Amino acid sequence: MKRSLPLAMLLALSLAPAARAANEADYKAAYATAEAASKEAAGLRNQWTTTVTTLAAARKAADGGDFDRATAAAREAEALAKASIFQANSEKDAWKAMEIR
Amino acid sequence: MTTTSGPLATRRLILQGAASVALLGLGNLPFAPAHAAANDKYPEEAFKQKNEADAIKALYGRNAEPSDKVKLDAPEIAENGGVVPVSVTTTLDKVSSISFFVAENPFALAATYKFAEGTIPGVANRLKMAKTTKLVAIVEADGKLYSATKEVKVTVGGCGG
Amino acid sequence: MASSIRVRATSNGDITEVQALIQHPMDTGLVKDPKGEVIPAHYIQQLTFECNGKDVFVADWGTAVSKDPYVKFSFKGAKKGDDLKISWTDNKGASDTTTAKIA
Amino acid sequence: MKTRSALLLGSLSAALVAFALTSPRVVAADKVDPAADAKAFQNFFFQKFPEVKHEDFVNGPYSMNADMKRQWQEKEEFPPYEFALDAGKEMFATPFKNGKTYADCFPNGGVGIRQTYPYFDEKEGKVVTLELALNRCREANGEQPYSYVKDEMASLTAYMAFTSRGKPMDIRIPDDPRALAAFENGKRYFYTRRGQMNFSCASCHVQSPGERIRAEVLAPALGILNAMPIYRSEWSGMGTISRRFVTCNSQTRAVPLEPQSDEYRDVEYFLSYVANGLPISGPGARP
Repeated sequence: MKRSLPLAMLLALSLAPAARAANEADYKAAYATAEAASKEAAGLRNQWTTTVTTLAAARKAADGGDFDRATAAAREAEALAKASIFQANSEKDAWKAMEIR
Repeated sequence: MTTTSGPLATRRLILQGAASVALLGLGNLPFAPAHAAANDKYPEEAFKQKNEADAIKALYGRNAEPSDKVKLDAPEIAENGGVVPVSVTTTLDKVSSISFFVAENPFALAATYKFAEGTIPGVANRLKMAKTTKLVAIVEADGKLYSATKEVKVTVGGCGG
Repeated sequence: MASSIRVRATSNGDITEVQALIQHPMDTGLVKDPKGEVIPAHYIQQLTFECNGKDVFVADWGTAVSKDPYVKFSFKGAKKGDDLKISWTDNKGASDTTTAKIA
Repeated sequence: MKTRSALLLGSLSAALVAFALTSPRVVAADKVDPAADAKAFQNFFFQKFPEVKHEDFVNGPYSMNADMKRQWQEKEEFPPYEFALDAGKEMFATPFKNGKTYADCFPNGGVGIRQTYPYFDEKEGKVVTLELALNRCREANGEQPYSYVKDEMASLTAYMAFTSRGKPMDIRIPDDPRALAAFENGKRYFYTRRGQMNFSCASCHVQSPGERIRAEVLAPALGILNAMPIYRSEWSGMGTISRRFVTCNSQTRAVPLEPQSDEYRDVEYFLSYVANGLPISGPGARP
C-alpha cells in the first residue's frame, strides 16, 4: 500500500542513527520539513491545532537544548501536518458520502 | 477566602448596630425568634466551612432530620455545572430559613435564605456545582431542622478540543 | 446606567410572586484568567427584599451562586401598587438598590 | 501517530467505495439544486424524529431531551440573555458620532428583518451576514468595527433577532451562478471532515443529534442557527454565530479560520437556507 512504503523507510531511517543522539542539525532538518508541511496544510485551510502545539513543543525543547525530544516532536508535527494534508485532499470528494440527498 | 477589607468591616459594625437598635426599638420582630446565627448577620463562618457537616453545624449548631415534607427539585443531570436550577418547597409552617449545601463544592454552604412571617416557605435559585455531588436542602421550621437530599450529575461538555 | 437588578413582582390579590435577576460576575476567587492570574473573589453576599417597611426576604449568598444570579419567592401581605425595595451588597462593599411597583 | 493516519486512510477508502456504489443521484444532478437539497434536508430530520414538532427543531438540544427542556423552560422564565437584549436595544437607539444610528443602515430600521439574513449581495458577488452588515454599518459611519466574537456584536444581533421572533426563516438564492456556488461551498464545508478528530459538522449534528458528548446533548442541524445569538452557560456569556463556528472548529482540533471568512459566510448561508420556513427563536439560552 502506498502509505506503508514511506513508513518502512522512516523506520529504517530512524533506526540507523539511533546509536548517536540527535544534534542541532538533525533537529533543524526535521523542523524545516515539519514547518513546510504545516504551511502546506495551512494553505489548504485545514491546519490541525495539534500540529501547531507539537511544533511549539519542538521549538521549546530545542531552546532547552534537548535535541532528542525536539527532533522527535518535529517528526511528530510533520506526521500530523501530512495527515491533515491527506485529509484535506481526500475530503475534496469524500464529503459527498455523508450528504443528505 | 479573602477576609473582608477595612471599610466593609466598619460597614458591618454599623449594620449590626442598626440591627440591634431595630430589635430593641420594634415591638413585633420582623423575624421569628430563630436561632441567633440565622438572623440579619451574614453567616461568615458557615460560608468558610469546607464540608457539609461543619457548614450545617456552623450555621445552625445542630443536625437536621430527613423529612418528606421538604420537596427538593433539581435536575438529575445538570445541563451545565455553572447554572443548575434548584428549588425547594415545603408544607411545614413557621419556617424561618432555608439553606442549600453542595457537598462536593470547595465550600459546601451555597446559599441561605431568611423568611419573615407571611413569606411563603419556598425558593428557586441557580447554583454552581463543581462536579457530581450530593445536594442537601435544610428547612428550619419552628426551631427544628428538616432536610432533603438529591444527587446531581455534573460533567463538562463538548468533545475535548 | 440601567440598574443591575431586573425584577418582576406580580400579585394575584393575596400572594405576590417575586422574580429577580441581577447582573453580577459572582467570581469565586478560585478561577484563573487566560494569563494565569487568579480572578479575585467578587460575589454578592446579601440581598434584601423590603416591602412596607418590613424585610420580607433576605438572601445570604456564597460563591456557589451562579453568575447573573436569579432568585424566585412569594410572600403575602402586599397588594398591587405597593413598593418592593431590593438591595444587594457584595464582598467588595459595592452595592445597588432599586424599587419596583408590584403589578 | 502512524496508526491514526492508517485508521484515517482505512475509513476514507471504505467511504469512497460506499460513495461510488450508493449515490446514483450525483451522477445525474451535477447542477446545484438548493430547493431539492432543502427539501431532502428537512425530510431527513422530520423522518428521523417523527415525534418532534417541526417548529421545535429550532430549540436545538431541548427538542431532543425532555429533562433538559424542563431546565431550559425554567431558565426562560427570566433568561440570562435579558441583559444583552437590553444592551442591544440601547445601542440601537444611541446615535453614532455623526448622528446616524443602525436603523439608518437597515431596511425597516433593522426591526423584524433578521430572518432575511444572510443574503447574497449581487454587487459584491458574496454572501453578506447580519454580523458583517452591522460592522459595515459602523465603519460607514466612522466607527470602529466590533469583534465578531464578543458581547457588543452579540447584543446587537440579540436585539435584531428578538424583533424577528416567530417569523419564518426566509433566505433567498438569486438565480446567479455565484450564489449557487456559495450555497454549494457552504454545503461542502458542512459535510467536510476536519481536525484531528476527523469530524465534520454533520458527524455530530446529522448523524447523532439527541445523543450526548459528555454533558451536552447534540442539537439537530435543522434550524441550528435560528436561535442565534445564544447565551451559553458553558461560556457564561453571549455567543454570536462566528463564536460558535470558531469554538466548534477547535473542539475537533481544527485551527479555526478568521471570523466572517468566506467558508463561514457560505456555511451560514447553507444552514439558514435549508431552515427556511422554521421560526426565528433568537436570542436563545443553551447549556
